[in-house]
Amino acid sequence: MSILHTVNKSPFERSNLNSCLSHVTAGDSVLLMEDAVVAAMTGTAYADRIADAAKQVKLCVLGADLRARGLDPAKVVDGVAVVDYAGFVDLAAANNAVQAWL
Amino acid sequence: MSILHTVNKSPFERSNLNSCLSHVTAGDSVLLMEDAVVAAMTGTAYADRIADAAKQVKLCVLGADLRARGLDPAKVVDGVAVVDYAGFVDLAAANNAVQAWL
Amino acid sequence: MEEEFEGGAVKKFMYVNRKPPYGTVYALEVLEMVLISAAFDQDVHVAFLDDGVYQIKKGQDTKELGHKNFSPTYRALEGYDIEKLYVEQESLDERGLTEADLLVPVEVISRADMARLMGEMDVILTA
Amino acid sequence: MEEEFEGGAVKKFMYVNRKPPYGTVYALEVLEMVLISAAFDQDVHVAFLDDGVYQIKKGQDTKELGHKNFSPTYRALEGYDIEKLYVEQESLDERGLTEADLLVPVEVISRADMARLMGEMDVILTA
Amino acid sequence: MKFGILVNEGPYNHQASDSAYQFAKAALEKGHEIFRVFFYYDGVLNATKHSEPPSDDRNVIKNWQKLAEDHKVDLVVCVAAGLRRGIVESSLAPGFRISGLGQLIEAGIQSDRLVTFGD
Amino acid sequence: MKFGILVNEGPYNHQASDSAYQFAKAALEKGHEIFRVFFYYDGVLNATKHSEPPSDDRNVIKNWQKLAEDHKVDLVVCVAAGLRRGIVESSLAPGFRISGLGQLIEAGIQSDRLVTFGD
Repeated sequence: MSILHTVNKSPFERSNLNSCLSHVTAGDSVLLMEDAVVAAMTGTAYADRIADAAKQVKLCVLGADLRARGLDPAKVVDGVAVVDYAGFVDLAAANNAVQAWL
Repeated sequence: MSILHTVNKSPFERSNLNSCLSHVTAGDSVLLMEDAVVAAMTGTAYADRIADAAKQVKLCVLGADLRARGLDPAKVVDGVAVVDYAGFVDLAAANNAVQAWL
Repeated sequence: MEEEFEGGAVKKFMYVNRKPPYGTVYALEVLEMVLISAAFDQDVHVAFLDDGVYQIKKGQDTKELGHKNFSPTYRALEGYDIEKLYVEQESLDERGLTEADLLVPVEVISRADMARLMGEMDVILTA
Repeated sequence: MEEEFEGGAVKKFMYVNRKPPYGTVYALEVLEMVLISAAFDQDVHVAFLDDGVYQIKKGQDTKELGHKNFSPTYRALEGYDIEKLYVEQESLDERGLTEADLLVPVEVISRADMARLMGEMDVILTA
Repeated sequence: MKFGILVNEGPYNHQASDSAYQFAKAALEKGHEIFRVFFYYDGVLNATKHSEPPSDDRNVIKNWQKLAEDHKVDLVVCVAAGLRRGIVESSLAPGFRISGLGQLIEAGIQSDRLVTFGD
Repeated sequence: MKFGILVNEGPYNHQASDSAYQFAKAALEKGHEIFRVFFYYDGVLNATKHSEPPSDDRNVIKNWQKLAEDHKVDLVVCVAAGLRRGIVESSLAPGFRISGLGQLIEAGIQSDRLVTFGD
């Protein structure tokens, strides 16, 4: 049993991502989407937290949301995978349930 | 010149209150309303931050929003004043501008 | 904790509450969702964590706001056979609350146990 | 920085942007508000702090989302005589951004100076 | 003193409109004037005539209408924000009117204080 | 695989409805089935027939309608959430239908995965 966790808000604005990351278990996946994609970038005050998380769970980010915000998918934290909407669908299918951290 | 700052979200959920408190200047007032009233209570992980802030600025909380959430106005952090909507109006009138931290 | 899987259609549902009541409508409309789900004979779990623990704080009085005080409805869930209410210990602690502050009987569990419980669910509904 | 106070009707307006673009509509509709205000000959200030600094990040490309890319409009503000754009240094730093990442000329100021500037305003609009 | 009020969110989903209403009522009771209430962003949804909340809850739209009736408060809905969200002339409850965003800037200029309520 | 989709927020103010649409489109393109899209909370506002966004932006409501037309996707609006917010039969754009919250629970039971999009 595994969960795909989706997070859609910036960790600078809300606690969703922290709360999500403190409730993941081995084998889970986390998708950063919408405003949460800012968390995936290198160089931010949050980058170390993301690098750590990427060692525990499969960490993904939506490329379309990165590009919309002028963020370069080539500069995401090591261990974070950039996916498209088809990849989002695959993640939802590959896990047993999807939990949105709203 | 002084500002009434209003904050309406819980500091456990959002960074609004932190952001507000790092932008107040001497003589300003801060009103905790709606979901932000949870920050006014003693015993929370946030209480020390509030006690410190109450030494720098006039810190108020809306009693109606406390009571709605089952929070006892008698148990707010020292230095925090409980006000009603008429008190909110007075605060808005007493300062030169009102800034909502949304 | 054993479930009746007759008919093969019983799923584990969890309703996750993470927001305080009244500032937004989510607490109320999640509760309406929980009540409806009672009619479907599913295995219903209701979780309160983060600011969601304020939803079941005792002594809510909304007269001045004009909002409907829907907190007594949590006590009525038992009558709909919805009895699996879970509250996260760490969320209570951070807010200076204890089980005695809650208006309905719940099972208080650790964050780690909450994470494990989430992992057993088929459907997780959040707002 | 001196203002024309002829007629007595010129007020200091500040539009405070603290949210990223596209996840919510606020950035776009605040921008529409800023544009309208140009017609009123007020003393307009536009501030970007916290996640608001992402609104003026270079290189936004919204084709895949289907959203309108409204970021070029920030560059058009100058044509409306809206030239007082302020960005908070600490907000850039926390996000690993520098002035070179921004698509429009701005004045980068410290958090303390931003707080002082807010204190000089007559009307502060946020979303 | 003259107050302008900006409501950024729709009814029920957020408390913003309720808080704005309570503030306006308290200001009027203290003898202040409400120059205008402007509804922007999802705030335009407060003007719908089709809202029928459960009878045991407050009626957010009726609260505003009564305030407008009793105190001649000017309730203005942003035309552009309304068009995005499906609030047009035919959807308006009595007491509200549709106009441009300039009416908000004017409220900022004419009022002694502009107070914003949002999410 | 069968997907159910829950949309918690209205059009334009939040990206939730756009993200849900992109997810649904991608799932259909990969050969999956969308059992139902359920609109709850402010999500009911996606069903309005009166929305007229600027012509240089996407049309959120039309996107859903076209998906329903092309793939017979069931678009269901919660009756109780709609009544609060003024979304009733007469406000509905073609392609949407109003029904009870039970339709969401049914989508949770019948779908292999239920995916939620919100604020």
